[in-house]
Amino acid sequence: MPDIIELSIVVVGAFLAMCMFSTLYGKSSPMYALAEESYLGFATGLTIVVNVLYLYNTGIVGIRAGDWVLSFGFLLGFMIVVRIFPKYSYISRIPIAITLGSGLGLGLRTTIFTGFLDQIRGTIIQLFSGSAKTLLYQWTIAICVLFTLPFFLYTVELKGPLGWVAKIGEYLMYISFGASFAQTFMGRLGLFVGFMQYYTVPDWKIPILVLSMIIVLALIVALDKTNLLARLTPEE
Amino acid sequence: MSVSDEKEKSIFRYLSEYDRRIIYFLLFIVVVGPLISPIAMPISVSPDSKQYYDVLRTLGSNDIVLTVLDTEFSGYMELQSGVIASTRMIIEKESKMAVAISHPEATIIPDILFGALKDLMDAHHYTYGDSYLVLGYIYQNEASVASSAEDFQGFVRQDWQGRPIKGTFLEQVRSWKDISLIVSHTTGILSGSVMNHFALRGTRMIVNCIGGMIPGQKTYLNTGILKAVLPAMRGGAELESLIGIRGLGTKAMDAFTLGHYMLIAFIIIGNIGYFGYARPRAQKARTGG
Amino acid sequence: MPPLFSVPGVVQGRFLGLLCVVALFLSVIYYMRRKKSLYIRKVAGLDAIEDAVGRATEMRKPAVCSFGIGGFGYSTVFGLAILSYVAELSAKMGTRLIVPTGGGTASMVVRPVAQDIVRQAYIAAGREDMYKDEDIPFFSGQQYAYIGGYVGVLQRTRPAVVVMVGSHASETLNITETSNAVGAIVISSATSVSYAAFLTCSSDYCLIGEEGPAAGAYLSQDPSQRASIGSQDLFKWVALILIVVGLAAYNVGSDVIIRLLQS
Amino acid sequence: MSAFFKSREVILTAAGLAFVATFVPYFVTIPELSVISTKLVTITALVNAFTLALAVHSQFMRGMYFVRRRSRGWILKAYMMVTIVLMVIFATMGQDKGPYNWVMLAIVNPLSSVNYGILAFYMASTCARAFRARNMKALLFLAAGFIVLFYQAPLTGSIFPGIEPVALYLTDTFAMAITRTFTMSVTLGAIIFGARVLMGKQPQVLGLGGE
Repeated sequence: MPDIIELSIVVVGAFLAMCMFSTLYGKSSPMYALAEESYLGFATGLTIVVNVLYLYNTGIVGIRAGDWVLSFGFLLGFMIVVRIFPKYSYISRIPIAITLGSGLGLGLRTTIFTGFLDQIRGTIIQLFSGSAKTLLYQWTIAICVLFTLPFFLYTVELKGPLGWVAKIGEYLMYISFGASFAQTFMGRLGLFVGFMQYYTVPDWKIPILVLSMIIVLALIVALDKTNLLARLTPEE
Repeated sequence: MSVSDEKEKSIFRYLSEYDRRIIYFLLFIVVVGPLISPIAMPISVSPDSKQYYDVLRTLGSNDIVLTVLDTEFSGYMELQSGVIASTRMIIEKESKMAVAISHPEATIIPDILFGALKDLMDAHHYTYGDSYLVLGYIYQNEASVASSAEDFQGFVRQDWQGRPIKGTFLEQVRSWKDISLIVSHTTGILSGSVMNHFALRGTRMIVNCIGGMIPGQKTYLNTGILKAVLPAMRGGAELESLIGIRGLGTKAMDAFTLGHYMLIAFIIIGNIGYFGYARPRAQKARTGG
Repeated sequence: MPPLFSVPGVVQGRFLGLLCVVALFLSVIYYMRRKKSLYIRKVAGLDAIEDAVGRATEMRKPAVCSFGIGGFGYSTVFGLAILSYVAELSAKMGTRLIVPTGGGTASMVVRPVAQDIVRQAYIAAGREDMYKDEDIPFFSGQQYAYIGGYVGVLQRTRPAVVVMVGSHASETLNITETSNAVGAIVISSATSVSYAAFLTCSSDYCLIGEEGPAAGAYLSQDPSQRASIGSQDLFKWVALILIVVGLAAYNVGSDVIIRLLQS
Repeated sequence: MSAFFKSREVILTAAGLAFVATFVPYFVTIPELSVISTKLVTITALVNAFTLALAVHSQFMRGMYFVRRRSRGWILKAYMMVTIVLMVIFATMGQDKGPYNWVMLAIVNPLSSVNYGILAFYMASTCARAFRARNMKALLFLAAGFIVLFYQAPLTGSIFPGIEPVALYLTDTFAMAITRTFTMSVTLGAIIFGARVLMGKQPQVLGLGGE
């Protein structure tokens, strides 16, 4: 049997989880708000902890180790915090501009390879050698890429032969959307199954899960039928 | 219109416009039911999982593997069978392993993971410091990934507990070149950055990703940037089957099967309702009937 | 396969990438200087924003717009460009605009910019009194706490329109389905196929592929700005030609294009 | 001095220089430039961590707004603010065990998992609504989705092994090839957009909208 700590973790977790699931009922409820604010509060606390630790471990420890350049991070950081006083908020524009510039630089420097050149290179494939299956695969890939790229042309009117190519490209795109949707569903179902597994293994957790489900469902239905749901849901 | 027509129409209408909460309720039942009372349906192994297994099989005791837990705790729920099975293989091959984390919620995963593999680790004398290290939440952003790829020693000075990495197997890791394999268990937080800063330079990288990421990751697999992709929980179950264990992934497959079949049933029902009610009604409205 | 050539001083295998980015930048300048208005295909999702905000005004319900949960990458920044347009419309029409923020540690630095955008839009429309910091809530640096707060706001305020663009990730479906359930028009953006697959089903309008990043230029009234979209198409033609020539060459035994792309 | 910070040219120059400092070192073989780039991204990450103060300040202000007005449910907002403080206190008491660990296991992790796992429900209802053969596009969408869904049920592979090649054909060719086109489209859009921002054509995103 579990100790009291473990038991409390499962009881509180299962109950709050079911409160969160109550959003599926389609109406806002105090149970959902309880779960939402609990998560929001603790998650913000977690964000504070993570960032303060980052400032310490990367910033302070780094500066102490002689990496004085990092003190610019603190200077620019203070310039941003000045925004708390709206009158001086313009001071924060420089650190924001630097962050934005380096963010774009960091992203764009590799995306040209992974997102463009490598994708062209990957489409240049053998179309006349290999097994029947390989040929089918290679031709399909080449056709899909060549037919869907024109669909993404925005400055040319898609009519005539180009229009037909783009139309076929659009159809091919919908086939891929269907396949992709199904794959994504598998993933999401996996998340839910995995979560439920956490509350059904080992066996002693099962009654807690089932009871939490029944309590929250009964509560929300009862509140809804007695018109208390709207009156107890927080305002925004 | 006859009475039977009226009745038939109302059935189609129901099939077309039922309350979506019915789907929600039934999905709960078909998932929780088999988890409480397993059926043990058989499964097959896909080529993707086999490829992933083959990459892990090439590892040796001199290799250094960087395992990246690039997931929230919620994502771990889907990835865990693949995480445990992959780590099991790394331990069996006695390769050195460093665990890096890219989300604060994942910081408690190493405890759960190594707890689940304790017996195997004891059998292979796989000990902390000598065989593996947990670096903790070191990947907060792309900047940190870039730093570790370029100057590993400058970036990683200590482990999760604050103990210096000097004197451990990680001392020989200077940059991306010294990592034999990256195993990224990912929901997509920073796996793109890891790929850009490590795999694109030449580090071998395999990915155990959530279902929604599979098509995207396959593109990188096809261009050779990634060496293998393990497709989510089902991939985890298949990897378990390849290494001959019955783990969490295998046990979840009944719920998985029933969840999919339920959705297929609803698609069929929806289309019966559409052709029996919604479509004729729309046509009637168009023709002014 | 070895690269076709390498350039001294440039890391091997990266010259062509650098060249492409420089060429793309130059082509933007060229198209914008040409001052010639260009035919641009209609993007239904972007055209629908104005009507949707108008609907919110008529129904006296708020509009919700979010720009994502990432840091200053291009996807967040184009989300901000669309937010700016939605904020201008909301301010002009006197509609309350709610902008949920947070969801990622890296997104915190983007939040002040979003505040500036919304505040300046209301000031420019002479409705400064309508701007409230409380309408730009911060829902922590954790993705799913953010979504909990976002869904809560949607259920309690029941907006008439939800514009969810930029660097959103898997949480998109929580937003679109809840928005759908509360009767809001949903305009979303997808920069990957898997998100496009379900967003096209669950949104009223979905901006796919580059429609998001190009929104700023598309929505601009200035023809030279709109013309910058031409450089995107120019490079798509380049890609098409490279693929066709590369396929032809590769299948007659020449790997010159592949080696060129690795240069 | 304030004119300097407000100057559009200064802001654009700062963004442009930061871009060049991170972008160029990746391409050239000068190790010193790489160091500059790495330091700059670390500095910007530190700056980002500082913005936490603004975000949390704003979250407290919002909470207080509801509490002061005694809006319906204000007690939950007050509770939320208390939990923020509690979490920080708990973290200072140690992260391995104790209350911090309890909160992570009992509250943060389960609720994170719910908000992720709930997507299965949303996908199911979207699917049941959208997978209807209304026209050619919808029919293709439905057919491909149906086959892949059917294959993905682990039992199907054992009963109808013949479905595997068809499903893998769909996912490994169509889904993969379209992802490729999509990626190219987005990449080009992103680079052009980046150019426009750095040229000052999207001033709003730098906080210069009202200038």
